[in-house]
Amino acid sequence: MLKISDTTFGSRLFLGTGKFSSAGVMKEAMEASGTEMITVALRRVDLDNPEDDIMSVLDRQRYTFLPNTSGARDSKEAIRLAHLARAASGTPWLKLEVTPDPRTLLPDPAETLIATEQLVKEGFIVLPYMNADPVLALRLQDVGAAAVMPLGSPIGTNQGILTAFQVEIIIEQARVPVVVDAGIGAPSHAALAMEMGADAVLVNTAISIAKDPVAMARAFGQAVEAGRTAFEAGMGRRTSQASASSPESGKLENDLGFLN
Amino acid sequence: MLKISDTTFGSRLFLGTGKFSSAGVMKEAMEASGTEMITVALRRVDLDNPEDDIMSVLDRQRYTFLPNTSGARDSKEAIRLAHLARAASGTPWLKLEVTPDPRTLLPDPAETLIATEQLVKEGFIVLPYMNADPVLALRLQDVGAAAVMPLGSPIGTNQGILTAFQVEIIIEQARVPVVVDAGIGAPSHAALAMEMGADAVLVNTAISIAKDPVAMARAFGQAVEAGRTAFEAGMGRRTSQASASSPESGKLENDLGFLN
Amino acid sequence: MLKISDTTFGSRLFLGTGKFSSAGVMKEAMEASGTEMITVALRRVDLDNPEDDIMSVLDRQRYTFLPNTSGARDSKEAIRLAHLARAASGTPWLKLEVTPDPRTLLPDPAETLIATEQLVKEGFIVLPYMNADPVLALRLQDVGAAAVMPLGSPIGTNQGILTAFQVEIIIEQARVPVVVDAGIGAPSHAALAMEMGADAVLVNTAISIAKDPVAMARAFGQAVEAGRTAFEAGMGRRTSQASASSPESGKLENDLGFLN
Amino acid sequence: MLKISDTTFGSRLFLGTGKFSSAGVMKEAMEASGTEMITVALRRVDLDNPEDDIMSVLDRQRYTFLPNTSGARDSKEAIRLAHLARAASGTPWLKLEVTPDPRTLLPDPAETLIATEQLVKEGFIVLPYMNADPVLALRLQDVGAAAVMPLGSPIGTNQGILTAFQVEIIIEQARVPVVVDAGIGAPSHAALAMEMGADAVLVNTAISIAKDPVAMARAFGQAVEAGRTAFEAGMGRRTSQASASSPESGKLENDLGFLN
Amino acid sequence: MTIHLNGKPYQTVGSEPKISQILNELQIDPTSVVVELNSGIIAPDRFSDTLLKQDDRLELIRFVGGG
Amino acid sequence: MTIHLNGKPYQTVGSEPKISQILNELQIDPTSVVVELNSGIIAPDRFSDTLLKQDDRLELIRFVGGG
Amino acid sequence: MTIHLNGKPYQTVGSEPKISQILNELQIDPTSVVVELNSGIIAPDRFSDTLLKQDDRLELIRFVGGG
Amino acid sequence: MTIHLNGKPYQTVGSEPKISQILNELQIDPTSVVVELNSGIIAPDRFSDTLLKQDDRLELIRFVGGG
Repeated sequence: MLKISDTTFGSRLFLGTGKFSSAGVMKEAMEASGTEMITVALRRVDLDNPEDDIMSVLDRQRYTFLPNTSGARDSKEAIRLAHLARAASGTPWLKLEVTPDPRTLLPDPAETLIATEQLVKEGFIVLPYMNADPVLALRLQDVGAAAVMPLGSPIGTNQGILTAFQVEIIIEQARVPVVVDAGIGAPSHAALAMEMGADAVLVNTAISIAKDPVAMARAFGQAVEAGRTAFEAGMGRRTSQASASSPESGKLENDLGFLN
Repeated sequence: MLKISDTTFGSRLFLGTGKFSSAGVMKEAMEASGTEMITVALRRVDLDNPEDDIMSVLDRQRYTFLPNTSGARDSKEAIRLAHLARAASGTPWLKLEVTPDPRTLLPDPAETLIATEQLVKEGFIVLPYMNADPVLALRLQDVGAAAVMPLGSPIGTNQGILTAFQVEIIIEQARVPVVVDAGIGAPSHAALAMEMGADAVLVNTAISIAKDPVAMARAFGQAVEAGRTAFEAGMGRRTSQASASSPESGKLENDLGFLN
Repeated sequence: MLKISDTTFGSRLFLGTGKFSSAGVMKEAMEASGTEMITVALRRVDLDNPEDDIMSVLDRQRYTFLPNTSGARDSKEAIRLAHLARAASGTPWLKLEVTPDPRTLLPDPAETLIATEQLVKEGFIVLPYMNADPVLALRLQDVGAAAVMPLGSPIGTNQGILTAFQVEIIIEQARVPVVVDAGIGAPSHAALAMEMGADAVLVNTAISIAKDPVAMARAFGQAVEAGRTAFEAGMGRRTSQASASSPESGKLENDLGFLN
Repeated sequence: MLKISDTTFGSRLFLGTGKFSSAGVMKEAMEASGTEMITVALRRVDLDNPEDDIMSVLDRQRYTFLPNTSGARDSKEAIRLAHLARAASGTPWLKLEVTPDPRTLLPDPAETLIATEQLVKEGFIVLPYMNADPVLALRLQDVGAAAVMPLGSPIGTNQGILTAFQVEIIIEQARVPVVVDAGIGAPSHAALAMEMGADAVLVNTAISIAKDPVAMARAFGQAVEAGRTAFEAGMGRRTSQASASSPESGKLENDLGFLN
Repeated sequence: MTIHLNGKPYQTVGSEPKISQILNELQIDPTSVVVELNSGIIAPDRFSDTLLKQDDRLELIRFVGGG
Repeated sequence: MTIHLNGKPYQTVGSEPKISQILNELQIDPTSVVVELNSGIIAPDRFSDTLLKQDDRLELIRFVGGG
Repeated sequence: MTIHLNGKPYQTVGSEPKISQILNELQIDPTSVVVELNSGIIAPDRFSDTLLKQDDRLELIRFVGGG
Repeated sequence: MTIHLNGKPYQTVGSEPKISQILNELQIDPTSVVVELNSGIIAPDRFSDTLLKQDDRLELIRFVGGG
């Protein structure tokens, strides 16, 4: 059972809430996915649509809310957003994002480390989004990150886990849960992350912009379960040498000797 | 719904029966996997264990049996095994394998084509195991193959779908179901095959030699469903350009302008 | 030194002559590449340009000409083209191509095998272009192919050696030279082929459609030499465990103990 | 022509001096490689071999020496080693390495940034070894790094450029030379780095532990030139669609119509 | 009276209005937003007794869909 | 009398035994095997009236686990 | 007289011309092509004494750039 | 007299020897090393007039092969 800080989760799939075509589709997708952890972002109220409030449509009993600091370009902006997020959510959960470059949306390792240390001291449960950097993962754990969220590939690219070798090292060395985030574009990517031993994955656009987001959410839910089950069931090694699944033929004789 | 020849299948996972530790584990794994198609091989009776008969433990109503011609090194041996298989099974279903090289266990394209043409004429439902060769796939369909079974990687290597670009072409051009066979070592591989548009996958050793074959069988069953669902739900393209899942930040101003 | 049939070659780079912007550029590129083996195709004379004759511009003493059978869709057409090629070139060298599908331009394994056997009997030196199929490679050698030419990826795609695992097996089992053909789009691909132990590579469009074909030809010539030299110099294995290039630090003490 | 700080280099291959079997082999390899930039490490004098001094065998006029800070686990140790290196070499060139984890030998992004900023202020020409982290690369350039040295894969693994997507972004955004370091195990890896647009590569163990280090050094020298030449000659794009190198066949008629 | 609301000038109805009045004017459910006044967060229970002054910078923030 | 059973010499109990007798001797359920005699398949309903001769090649085949 | 030249109808100048005449008309160097007449290859030394007849299928082939 | 040389105890020949004497004892070419005394770098031109005291920490460092 996945446990982060003191909370346990029945599902290892975290769901982002961005880019859904409607609140209805989003809610159905959440249910189909089986997720128990939902990310949300903070933005200025759209004064032209004052009633448009995502929290009014979500079941706060059913899901743990994980506000992110998307938009923050440095530790200062991220910390300010963290304070707003706590005030708005009433909880200390935080997905820390510090992305100075709007083009790549890749995280800043030094600023992420500074913000993590500060926010942990302030009592936040911090899950930092990070490049798949094994040393940074150790440092973030040293300053109290509740989990680490290495990226598989740049956000929104659907390229899967291009950072496999680094993620493997991060998992091997981890003292807290490892949640693979960003770039997971297909159920096979999610299953692979779990087979590698990741504790959870966060998926958003691959589901929300699918032609059928609800079916896709179900698919990801199944894939995460499949991957985790396989990890626990003990997968076979890759080899370079072929070996028959049918009984091997022995030395060759006349007739059906090739069967033996 | 998968349809091969005139038979429809509720599951897109085919299960091989080789290398299970016991008949009991095998039966449980079959049930956990949800499969409806089972492969078996032909061998000489072990005269020291005359009662040891796999068919006595399998439910012939529940599963379609797909005898293979494993051990055959050329079309002549394969055709002879096909006749024995039909006599033993009472059905025309056949997984055609012609593997002259015991080291790589890779199939012979020319002999496979010859045997397919002959056996189709004799009324067999032929599913040829083949290298992932798009032109060969077309030729096999021309002579009446009921499905084609391109390999992902050499049998037993668990290396997954190393032949992805060829399999994609085969699927694109296929007029019969495409069943990816051999090398599928993890649920993520099976999910990937389905996401690519394969009609089914055949898995054996990855399940039978897992530490917990029953759990692994369940995992593969889920992964195949997940991959197929994703294929039908319309997956997003891979891109090289990042795009935010949270609303994009606009131009930068004072204060929280970075949120906009 | 590369030897095919009874001819030795000082360069392991074979050059195709298609799609060059001019005869002058083509000749310069040939010289820059260091190649000694040139492929050409057969086509009907363009009656509007009766003087346009590639052979008039090429130095027949300097290069061995390897006519191909491009355009042939089956063994019959390929054999007919082979006869025309021999009549036109006065030599028995032949790159056999049988590609029934104009869309993928992938070779037909069965027809290629039939044509190879026939043409070898007629005294041709046959280098068949083939899918990277290890069993087919063995069969082609059995019927007398002077070399085998497995494809790296579909012609013209520049995707490199997507068929690495099959090519490795082909090389391991080869009794004749292995020439990697098609898909080689960068010097790094050519170097990789040679590092894997291939005997030569054939490159065409990657050079002829480069912005600077002459420089690109030189680059491929260097890369082929580099890869071959590395193969002979004995490359290190890939490992998953890091190891320092600087002397390892020993146990930690005060001061500079970390250096030891 | 490669230019770092105010120095230009005729070769884009940097050579590490670790793990050579003898000073003689090392010198020959340097010459064969064509390199003009050599890395060295600092260690306590071996009191049992007081004459064993690498600098006595190297031509200080011919090569630029790039001392590294290998062994340093944090910015403080790295800065101290930098001071010793400058005192020993008399030059401000420095390859900054901060690797807290002796198992993975991966660099610490935050400590590397701190040490770079400090050492640049002290007048060092700093080339930081770094994880392939695009945002970190920008930050290091902001504080005055003379070049950035992203890793291809963990040091000594020979796995090549597993970090290709990140390195591509780093190159795209770079305002200083990008030198790919670590994991380059074959000439094809070095050629690939140059084709991607890297300014140089650093190679050590792939050469020093080869069976024939001198030949391997020559191979890497050629491969780097080949890759750079190809980059400048304008490589073709990868495509998924095949295209013939021989003239395309037109519509099919009787006779040789397939040639047209 | 003019304040800066979410980075743009905003003309209040009365002078020195309370935050709660602004929310009311804008038809925003007070429980659905977090309010920042001149970079300091204002607790919901102070909305009704916090007066706004000329040129105050008021930010109304809420959760939206994000990954 | 000697026949070749699954590629090995086999001494039959009587002379010219029927296939059904051989199966019986070996305690093999006739419905669980397919029988080849001198490379020809013998239908189950002929087991009891097919006599074996000296040096006949008899193959007893059945399904086993395979992929 | 009409023949089929490289798959297209071709009007010869005279009747029953020799292959060498056709090549000459077309300004094609005889040493640069291989000639197929009604699917049979004609050796260069027979160009000057091989007469073409109505509806003959003549193919003039040569090498071009190819991979 | 005892100093700490490269992290290990070292018995000097005389008392209060100069760095140059130590290098000489050890047969180390002074131009081939960098010297740290109690964590401070000593310039080569001070080797001959820098006296070592009991328990001084002396580090003799030089370049070696590295990547």
